[in-house]
Amino acid sequence: MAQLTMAKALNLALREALQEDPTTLIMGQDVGQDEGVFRITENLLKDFGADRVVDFPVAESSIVGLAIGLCFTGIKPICEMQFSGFGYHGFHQIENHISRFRNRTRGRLTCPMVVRMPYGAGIRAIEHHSESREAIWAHLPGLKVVIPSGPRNARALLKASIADPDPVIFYEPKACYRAFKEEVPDAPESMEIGKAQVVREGSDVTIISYGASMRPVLEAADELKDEYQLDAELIDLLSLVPLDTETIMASVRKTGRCVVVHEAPRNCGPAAEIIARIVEESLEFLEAPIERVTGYDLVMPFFNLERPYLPDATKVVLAARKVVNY
Amino acid sequence: MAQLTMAKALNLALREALQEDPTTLIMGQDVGQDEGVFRITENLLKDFGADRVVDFPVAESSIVGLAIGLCFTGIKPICEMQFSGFGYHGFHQIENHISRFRNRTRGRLTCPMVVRMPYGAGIRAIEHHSESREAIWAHLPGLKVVIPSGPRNARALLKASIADPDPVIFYEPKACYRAFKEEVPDAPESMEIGKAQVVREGSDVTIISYGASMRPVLEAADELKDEYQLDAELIDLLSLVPLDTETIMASVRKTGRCVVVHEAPRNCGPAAEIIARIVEESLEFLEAPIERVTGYDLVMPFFNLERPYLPDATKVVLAARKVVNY
Amino acid sequence: MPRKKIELENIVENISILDQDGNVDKALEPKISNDDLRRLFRAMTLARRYDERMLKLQRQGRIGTYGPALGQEAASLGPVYAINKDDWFVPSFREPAATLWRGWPIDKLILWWGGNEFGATPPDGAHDVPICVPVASQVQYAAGIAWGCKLKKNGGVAVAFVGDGGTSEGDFHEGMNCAAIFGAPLILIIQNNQWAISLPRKKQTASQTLAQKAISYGLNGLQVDGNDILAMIYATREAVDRARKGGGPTIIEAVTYRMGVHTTADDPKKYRTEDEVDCWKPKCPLARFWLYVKAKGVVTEKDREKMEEEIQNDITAAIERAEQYAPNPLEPFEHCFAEMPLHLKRQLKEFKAYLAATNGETSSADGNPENLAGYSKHLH
Amino acid sequence: MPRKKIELENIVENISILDQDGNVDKALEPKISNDDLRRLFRAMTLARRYDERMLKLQRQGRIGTYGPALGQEAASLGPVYAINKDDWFVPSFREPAATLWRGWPIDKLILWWGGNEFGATPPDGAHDVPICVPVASQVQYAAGIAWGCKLKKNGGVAVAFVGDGGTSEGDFHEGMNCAAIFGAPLILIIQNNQWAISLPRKKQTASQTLAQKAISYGLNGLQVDGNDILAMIYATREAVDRARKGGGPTIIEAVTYRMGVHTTADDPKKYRTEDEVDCWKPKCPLARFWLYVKAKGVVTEKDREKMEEEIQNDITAAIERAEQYAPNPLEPFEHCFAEMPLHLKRQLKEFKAYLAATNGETSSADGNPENLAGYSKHLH
Ligand SMILES: Cc1ncc(C[n+]2csc(CCOP(=O)(O)OP(=O)(O)O)c2C)c(N)n1
Ligand SMILES: Cc1ncc(C[n+]2csc(CCOP(=O)(O)OP(=O)(O)O)c2C)c(N)n1
Ligand SMILES: [Mg+2]
Ligand SMILES: [Mg+2]
Repeated sequence: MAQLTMAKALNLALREALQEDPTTLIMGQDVGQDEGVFRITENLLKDFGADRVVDFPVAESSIVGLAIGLCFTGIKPICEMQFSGFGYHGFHQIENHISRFRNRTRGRLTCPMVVRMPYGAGIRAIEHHSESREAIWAHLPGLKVVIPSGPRNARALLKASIADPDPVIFYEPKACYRAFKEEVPDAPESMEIGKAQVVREGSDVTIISYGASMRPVLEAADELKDEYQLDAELIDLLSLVPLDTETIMASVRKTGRCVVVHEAPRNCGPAAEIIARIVEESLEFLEAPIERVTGYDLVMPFFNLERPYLPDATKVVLAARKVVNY
Repeated sequence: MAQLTMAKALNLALREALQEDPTTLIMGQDVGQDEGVFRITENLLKDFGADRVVDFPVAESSIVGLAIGLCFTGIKPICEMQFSGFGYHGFHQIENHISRFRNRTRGRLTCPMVVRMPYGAGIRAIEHHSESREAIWAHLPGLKVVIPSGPRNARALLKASIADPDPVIFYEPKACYRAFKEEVPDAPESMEIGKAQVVREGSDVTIISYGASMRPVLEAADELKDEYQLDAELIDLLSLVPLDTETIMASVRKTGRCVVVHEAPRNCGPAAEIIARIVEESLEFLEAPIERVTGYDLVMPFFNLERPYLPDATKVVLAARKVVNY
Repeated sequence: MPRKKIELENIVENISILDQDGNVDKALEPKISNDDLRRLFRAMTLARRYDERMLKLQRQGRIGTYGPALGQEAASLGPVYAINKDDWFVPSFREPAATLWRGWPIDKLILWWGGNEFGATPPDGAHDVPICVPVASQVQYAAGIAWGCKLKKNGGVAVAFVGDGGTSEGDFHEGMNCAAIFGAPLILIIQNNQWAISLPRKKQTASQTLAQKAISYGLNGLQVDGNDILAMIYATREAVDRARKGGGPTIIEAVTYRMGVHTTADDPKKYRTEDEVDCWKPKCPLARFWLYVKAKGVVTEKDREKMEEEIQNDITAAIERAEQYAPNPLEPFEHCFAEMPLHLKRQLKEFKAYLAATNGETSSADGNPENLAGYSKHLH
Repeated sequence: MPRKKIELENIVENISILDQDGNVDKALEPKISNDDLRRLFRAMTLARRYDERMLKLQRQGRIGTYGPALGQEAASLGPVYAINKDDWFVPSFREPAATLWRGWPIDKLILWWGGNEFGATPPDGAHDVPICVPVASQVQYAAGIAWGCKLKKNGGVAVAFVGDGGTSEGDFHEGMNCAAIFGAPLILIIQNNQWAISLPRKKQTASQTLAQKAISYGLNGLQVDGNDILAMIYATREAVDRARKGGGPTIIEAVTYRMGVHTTADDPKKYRTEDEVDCWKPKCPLARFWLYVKAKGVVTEKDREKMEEEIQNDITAAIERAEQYAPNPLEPFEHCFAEMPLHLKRQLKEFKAYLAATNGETSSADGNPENLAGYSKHLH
């Protein structure tokens, strides 16, 4: 057991993968000599060599595009996009090929790769370094979309994603990389992709979120409890595809009230999907409209203004109280 | 008044735009000499010359990327992506720049361009020529997303999109290009972007759709009426951003029951957003869960199998009856 | 410090061996066994006849839109002849000659154009990728495959194809730049058939040749007569040799011509002259190769007649098999992920209920009933 | 038909005029008025001092991450000196020298790095685009701007910048290929500062020079000593001349060096040696230009001292103005579209309610309270 940041926990998962599976390979900009701009690949070039940890030129379409070919030769690429904001350069390779090869060839040629992308705001970074676009990946059939929220699940989910036979978009909340530490077991640990976690039980309102937004959600739950005697049940989705609707329904059927929280813009975002599923499966249990605490449908402001544009505890508390007092 | 196909109606709108506004320019693959692979740009090169109707190399990122620069010099580009399936090559230019320049420069540099993209299935075309991904564009703040359903509104909406001061993704249901004709007035006609149309009034159930799916919806409405004595109210959205929630709410509050139909995959798709908005604004009026008749969350099958994978009248009727009989 | 010209390490060369009158440059003539010459000639003939038959099937409405490769048989066949079964073949969409050579049954090709994923499914153990629709995107995975061979140290190389139009795409540039950096054993054949649908070669790029784009990646460029199978084999062999020895990628521009339509949805009369097409007719790769094998005595007139007949029969039999193929309508659900997740299981249930409700028939928006009887047998 | 070398129409040349010891190639020396030499020297000095002060501000936490351009002043300043105000300037992100020359107030630059769109807002009437973050994506709109100038027949040209690393991107390739096809009056300066964060030039591409990539687009390539402002001006003038006459685009590789960190978030010791950096120190563009203007008698030691003082004062004043700037928190709503659509009006209402509820204070996930008092004044 060690107290690790998410950055260290991800590094641990990568190290384990390189150790356990000789077919794995890490590729991305500055992942080798520089050990990643967020130091997620610390010591890996040194310990595994330049054939396993590859410094890539500034060509995102190629990072994922070449990874497809590596897969066909039996290599398991773990790609890093330096920031999710540059992952769009490879959007066509992901949509046109990575998400489709299994279906196209009826399982003969597949793309069991992981594409790690740091996403989200909160680190006072320049433009294009702060948005959240997980919904666009979740909308593309054939991709899994996994989003950890803390050191321990980050490590376990990254291991599971690397082991997965299908392409996984692994969205890392960069604001959490070094924000806090958690006990992470020494022994390798994995988690099933597609299972949400009830991180706090409660009966008054269900609050559903994932990734970086889990922190304000936890803060809000404390405030709801302390100031308003409200018991919120908190669900950490951990993956958007597959989405664990069973856990969602069980909770919403219990509380009858729900708030969904994410940084991504609202329109056609993950919260919309969650609400649609709740309507389909549990409408009769709903005692109030479901509130969305999300990014606005705006271009993310430059960092000097970003704070009030993000979900925070205050917004979650306002929404939860509105739902409860409906 | 002339009876025109959507292909001809779009051609008319383009011709009018080139005539009325000397700053307009059409650019895309094979739009000149070949007059477009769907013949939407028929006779335009001939009548307006190679400086106004530009044959572009096979470089989609450049079609939209260069268009940005043209905008800055006071030109109004009307871009054609040969198929929406190749628009993803320009995804990064659209996300990183086109949707953002106005905000970035506080209105000093803007991208008042139109990007036309034929989308959807139903013409027995090869892979990548049949999917619907309007939701990914709708999710990006700063873009408008307009989708006509018939010749007359196609012409009027394209005119409005060209006149719009903001970038518009103009998604054309290619299955409708030549499927039917409609009266289109001789005099120039425009339409406000962001207004839905109630194309048929009814009181039993609201069916919301847009684009190519309007045709099976109309068919279904007839069947619901003829076979089941059900009066469906049909809403043609015509634009996803802005979304006309006022028209939606008025109808759903009246009928209490709703089905949303589109070809795009379900997860995080437009229907999810519509349902979320209904829950937010009109939950108490809902008498049944809202049904989604959409593409499945699958890679679109090659064309020999595509038919049963598309929304059709049967699916809409099944869903509407389920909602009504709830 | 006078202004000075930089001497480039890279050069661009032109290669042609067998001319349209059957003359051969003996110094460059590649060694090919008589048996192989016969097989190659048969393969080229098969590709030509297959194309012709597909155009007919398309006119009869028995397949969808078809994109023929008439006139490009040598450019596509030569390169794959120069590699081994275990090497990789990465096509664009105009390489039926190469695909058939690699052992794909004719029915698979027909079924691809008939709208079936079965036609995109490589045969068992094949190191082949199916047709790629998004122009030039295959260059990226081709580079990845070649790089993978190098990392795996399995001695393999990859031969990949792209069109002249495809060189305008960013994927071409990035893929080749990366292949060169990583020393990937990749041989990229640019099938310069002079047109990208209606866009002539001159309007695709302002560069004098396509081969010279190699210089951008620190590579030598080769411009080869693409209608000359001997030159294509010679050039590819040289590149394969170098690649296997760790010499990295090569770009070969095969100068050829798209004799037919872009696809059957296209009318080339709108954008090119009959004269231009006529100019290329005497350069036919099949006619030229015939002169060669005939002169060598490797294939006689009689052999050829027999060959032609066999080929037509093979194609006929393949069409029959293809037309008996009934897709399993549930397969898209089964192959989206390795294991079907819950949401797809639910959507599958919905889909089955729909199929059941239609009793095997579904109506389309344009009113054409489509028989689903073939599907319903898969429901149980 | 022997194998033959193709003679290429394009060549790659090297240009350098003013060496590090102050020697000048008189044959190539560009004509520049004394007044302009003084202005240029002041501008280069300003850029250097601005960079130094920004690094300090960053260390003091008064701006965000900062990406300095130390050592690249000549490569960035020379090209914009060679164009007119009405021509277009399209930067990457390492061109403060050029941006300041174009007339952007220093405070705007500071505010950009402080996280304010105000810093990305071009001054009135400027034909300038703000900093571009996604590497090489600006090549595309630069090509579009230049093409637009041609279509509008307004005689304008565009000077754009990209890094060495940026040449690996598809956007570089597509943009330059299109610019060449359309004969766009674009001058693309590749600031080859030898590094793309931690990736050395050699690992970015296997080509001998970056200038030779021009050959891929049918252009001549120029490799210029990027630390020599005279050579940069000479080369750009030639390219601008040609472009204005309809001769199309030019690629200029400016060979320079990133003397500092990639950004303040980066530690170059991890990937490059002090020796390498030391090698470049004597090549400093500012020191070199100083030798030149001093020898010409255009700037005296005394002038220089005064200049330095003025510059420091200007920067100090700009920092003060920048630190008084309070962003209007509602602006993101106002500038997403020309007219605010209904859904944003509703979200704005929600946002205002939130701001009101926080009484001008909001707490962050990491517990740091952040004062929003500055914001609330905009609420009424
Ligand atoms: C990315 C992409 N853009 C556009 C298309 C539509 N399209 C199909 S073939 C083609 C022309 C390709 O020309 P070329 O590369 O020369 O190949 P050829 O058809 O001549 O074999 C185009 C534009 C496509 N398939 N993919
Ligand atoms: C498309 C994209 N990918 C990645 C990044 C992250 N990034 C910022 S600068 C940089 C290196 C750029 O190198 P170069 O083009 O040589 O410019 P320099 O920083 O040396 O000025 C990278 C990879 C980015 N900004 N944009
Ligand atoms: Mg071609
Ligand atoms: Mg650099």
